Amino acid sequence: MLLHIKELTVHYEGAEALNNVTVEVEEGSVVTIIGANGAGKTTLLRAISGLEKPVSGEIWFKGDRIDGMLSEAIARKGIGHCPEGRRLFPFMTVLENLKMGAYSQKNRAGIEENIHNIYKRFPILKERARQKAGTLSGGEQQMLAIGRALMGRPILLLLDEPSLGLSPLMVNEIKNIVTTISKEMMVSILLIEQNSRMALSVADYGYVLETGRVRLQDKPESLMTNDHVRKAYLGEEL
Amino acid sequence: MKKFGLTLMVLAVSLALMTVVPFAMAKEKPVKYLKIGCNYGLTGVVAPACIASKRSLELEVERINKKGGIVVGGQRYHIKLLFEDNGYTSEGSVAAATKLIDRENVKFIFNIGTPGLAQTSVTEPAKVLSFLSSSADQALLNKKYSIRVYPLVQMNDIALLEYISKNIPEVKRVCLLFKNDSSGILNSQILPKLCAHYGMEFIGDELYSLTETDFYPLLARMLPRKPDLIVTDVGTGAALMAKQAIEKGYKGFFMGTTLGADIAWNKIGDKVPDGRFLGPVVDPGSKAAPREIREMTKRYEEKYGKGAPLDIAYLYHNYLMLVVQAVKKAGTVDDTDKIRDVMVKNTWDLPWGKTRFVGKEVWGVDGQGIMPVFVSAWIGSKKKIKLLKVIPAEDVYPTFLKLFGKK
Amino acid sequence: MNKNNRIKSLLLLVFTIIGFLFPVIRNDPYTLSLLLIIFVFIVAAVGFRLIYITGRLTIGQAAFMGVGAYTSALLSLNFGINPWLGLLIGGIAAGILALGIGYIVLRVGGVYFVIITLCLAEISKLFWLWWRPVTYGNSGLIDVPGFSIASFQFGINKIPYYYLSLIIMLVALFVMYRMERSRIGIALHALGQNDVLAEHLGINRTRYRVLAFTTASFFCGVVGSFYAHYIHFVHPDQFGVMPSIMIQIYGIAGGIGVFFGPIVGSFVVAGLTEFLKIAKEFQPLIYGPLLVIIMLFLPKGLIGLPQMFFKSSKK
Amino acid sequence: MNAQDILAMVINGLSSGLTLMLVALGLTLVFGILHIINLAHGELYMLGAYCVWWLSELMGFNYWFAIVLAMILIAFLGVLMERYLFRRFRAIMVPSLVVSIGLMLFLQSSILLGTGMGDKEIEPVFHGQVTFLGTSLSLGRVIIGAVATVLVIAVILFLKYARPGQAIRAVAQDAEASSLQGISMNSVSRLTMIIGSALAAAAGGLLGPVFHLDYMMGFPVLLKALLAIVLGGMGSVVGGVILGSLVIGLVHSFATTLIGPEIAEIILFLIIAFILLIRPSGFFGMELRT
Repeated sequence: MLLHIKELTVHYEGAEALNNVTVEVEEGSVVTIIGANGAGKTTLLRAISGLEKPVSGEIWFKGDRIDGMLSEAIARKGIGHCPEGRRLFPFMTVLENLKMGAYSQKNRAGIEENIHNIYKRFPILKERARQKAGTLSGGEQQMLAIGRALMGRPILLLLDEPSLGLSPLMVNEIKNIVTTISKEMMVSILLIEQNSRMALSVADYGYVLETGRVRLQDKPESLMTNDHVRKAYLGEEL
Repeated sequence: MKKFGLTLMVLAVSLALMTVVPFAMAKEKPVKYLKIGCNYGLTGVVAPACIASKRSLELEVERINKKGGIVVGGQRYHIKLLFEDNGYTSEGSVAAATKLIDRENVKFIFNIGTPGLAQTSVTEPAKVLSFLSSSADQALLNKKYSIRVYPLVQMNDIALLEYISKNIPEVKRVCLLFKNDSSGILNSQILPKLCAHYGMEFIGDELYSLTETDFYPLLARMLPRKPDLIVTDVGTGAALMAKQAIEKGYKGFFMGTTLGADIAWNKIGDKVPDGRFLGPVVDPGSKAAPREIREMTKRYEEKYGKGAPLDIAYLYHNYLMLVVQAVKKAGTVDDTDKIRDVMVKNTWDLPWGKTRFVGKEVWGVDGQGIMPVFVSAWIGSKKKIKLLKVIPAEDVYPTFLKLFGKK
Repeated sequence: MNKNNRIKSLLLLVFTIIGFLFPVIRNDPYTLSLLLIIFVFIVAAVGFRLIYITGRLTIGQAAFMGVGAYTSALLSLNFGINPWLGLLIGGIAAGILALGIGYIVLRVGGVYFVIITLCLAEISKLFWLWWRPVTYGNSGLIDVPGFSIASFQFGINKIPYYYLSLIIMLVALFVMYRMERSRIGIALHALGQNDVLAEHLGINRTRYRVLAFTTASFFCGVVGSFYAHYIHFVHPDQFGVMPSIMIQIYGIAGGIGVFFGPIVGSFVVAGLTEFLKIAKEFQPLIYGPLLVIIMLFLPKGLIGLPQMFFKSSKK
Repeated sequence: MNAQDILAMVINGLSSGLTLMLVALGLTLVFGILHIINLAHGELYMLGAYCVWWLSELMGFNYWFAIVLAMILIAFLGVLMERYLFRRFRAIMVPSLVVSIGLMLFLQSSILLGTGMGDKEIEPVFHGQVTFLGTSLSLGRVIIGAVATVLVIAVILFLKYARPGQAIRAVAQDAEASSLQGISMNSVSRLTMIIGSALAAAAGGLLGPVFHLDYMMGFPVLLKALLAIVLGGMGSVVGGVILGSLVIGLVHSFATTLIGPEIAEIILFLIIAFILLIRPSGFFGMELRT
């Protein structure tokens, strides 16, 4: 078990955002959490990364308990977090953004090689290397955000709404990227999406989060046939 | 808890201070005391002068008391100084004066600086003698119980300009560059008249803020008008200004008109050619200084080390000696009407020289003590103040009356 | 009205009665002179908080005290205007100035507003220093007349001044308290919580902020004018950055989250300053660290102290 | 008014702007990372000057060595301040204002009482004047301007190319996102305090011989530095501060020379207030945090 969240309860601005949530991520798998706005998805990712302090519950990563650790330490343990709204450093160049992603890496040659790999995967970033991140388009920014998260050579990548605000073409692109990362780079992924159809199509396992609780969990195929999921998240008329 | 280590340490130090300080202060036994209140800004802008004055006055009082105090009307008194901090604010000054009068029943209050003038609203109705040190012209105005034994800016200006007009004939064009305190304001009012009196041309005045350190822009404004003499004070700021003026190519003279530290003159270092900076000061530690002041300086330095205080601090020995001599002569320590009467009607031998009281023609009351003016020049190459001349008050006062008496 | 509120009003009543009876119990001019200055600063500090709840932190309130003080003092010195009238005119002058400045300045938020108000305090001080033909600059205005009723002159002892400042304070506090508890107050709090949301709820941001700013500054002007006629002396240094910072310390150290915070803060911090005067020139060495310690242990201000005890006893 | 006079005004303005820059740069760095207005920053400048006085006049060290040593000592003090005080108040501006005022009072008073009442003086190392385009300047100021420029360029290069420098910029732009990259918030804020304190100390040490030592010398400089950084855009990492400081110096110089010294300060403050109103994020607000 790579990541094990046990009965996690988190308060956000005084209100309960997560209630007794248990989530597991196997090594090498893509796990998705779908849910409506305000269901607590982002809070869950923030809690994993140490940005929110849980009230109760435990988070285990690679056999170590990580809740209560500083977020920078969690990042160094191998959890890459691609946060909601991308959160790039807007006044730094694309290259500098990537280098910041590798801040915990000490090996200079390794960093260079990493940058090289990322450029290979996202050629557009190489073109824009000297440009300020704030001037990129939405899709480019998302690629840079993912690229930056990958620079830290994560074992687990947390993706928060990567398709938000992107054109259908770009959404498809993101889908491919997620698949490639998990299959070729052997990185486990915890994906959060409002675009449930896309999310379930790439995932190995899925959770449905509603008002801070896990309502359903199953293989994507079974979830896709679940009436509740079809009605509430896939927009199908029954 | 380790996080609080530093703060706990600070707390401990503070507590220690809080317990030690009151103990250190309450050691004397009540005999008969002549109480003198000192409404000082021990914190705030004038703290250095006030603390220095506090220390030097304490030394002096200790000496007097050791000799058995003073005898007034057959009764032996020890002198007791009561220091109250006013934080250099008006409300602090009023509160401190109120405390001294109502709690300690003092009849004499020393005060330094302009916001302290606020105390007169308390001292006048209470008939408490208020000893002021602000150059503000209104400080004495119709105030019966206010006394100022402070070298008047007007007197200093007259003495210095007279000396300059007689000995340095090349000075023709005069300008004023002064900090914007009450002395500066006064100077900007009186200098045009004085210059006209001595046949010099007054070419302009600029007052700068007290915290100014960079005078290049100001000098770029004034120097093109080609002054021969820049009138200023002798404090640190003015020394800085003088230094920068010379860097900017100024070749004329400087004239300081208030008291100030001798060390401040060191700022000019070797920049000002010898004898180009004149002022109404005397190096308190030098042979030129009056004997009492010289001894005082020695005692101060023995106790508190080098770094002599501003001579304004020593000025308060004038006040102390005035009170001591006047109560002896009046034969009372609490009839302030009588003491004031005796004070202003006699001539006193004070540390800074013979002093008598004048001012009825100007302020409606005889509250201003005038004393000799020391005309000195700075010998930069030796870092020394050379006394050029001591001009008795009697030589200066007639001119003062002629120019500034009530119209 | 719930129980908590009843206890609060009862306490208030008790304190008000103590305030009124104090000179009878203890007619000590010195204590009275301290208290009445504390009252002056309480008004300024509560005003500081009134502006703060709309989400704007100001370090410039002493400037408006200065406007009130100079307006009233100059009018009474030059035109013989009665100080009682001057009290009102001083307040109105400060209020009008705040109204004008507020409409421009309050659009700016965050740290920029802090600095603008800092500028404001410094400008006002520099202005009084510079306008020498009228204000006498650094020499200050001397012999500002005091209050009188018919032929009775205030000032022989402190009692009339004490009552006057007590009444001014109570009126100012009453107005500001009612304002905060009214519908306006809800809008002000909403502004402080969330600017954008408040706008969506139909609250005109600038107008409400200006209202708070003007009210606070009006009372600052009134107490400033009182200050001038009580001290009989006005000096630019009393209305610059440092006094503004003192007002802010009273507010924050007392607890800016609660209406009574600045009141407690003024009493405790001013009392502390007074107590520390025994240390003479060493006072800042203790006072400074004490401020640091208060903020370290009570980031929400002194008003949080009872809460802290309450919490720890509950555990 | 001829070209010569205008040139003189420009040179005077630049010379004071350059020295202001060192204080302002540190202040803005600390604000950008910790989001507090450190009102005691001026005291670090004051302490720097006194430290150099103590080391060079009393201990007899070489002036330049004394400056370097003072920078280290004051940086250490800055680390202590960050560790025990400011770190707790990161992004909590209200109590931190009171904390920094308390600190300011304490530091001022300890210097006043600890060094005696008399004036202190650092013996100038450089004597003589330089005439530059017809304007006379002291050699000391030219050297200070040069050293200040070198220091500022060094800081800019550090922020631009060194990894810890880039981390400072990253934290200033988005602290949370930085921590997700494994950047340690605490070490960045410590580093910032070190740079800020050392720069302030350097400014104090450099200006000591030119101006005078005074226990209250910090606050006026702090006020001007605050103006410079709001002008440049608060928290702007480098860009605006340099321009902001120079503009402050130039406005002060021009207004003083053309209109007069007292009104110049009023004009200065009015201009800043005006600029903030039309450009609330500062005139040169470029690298504002998001």
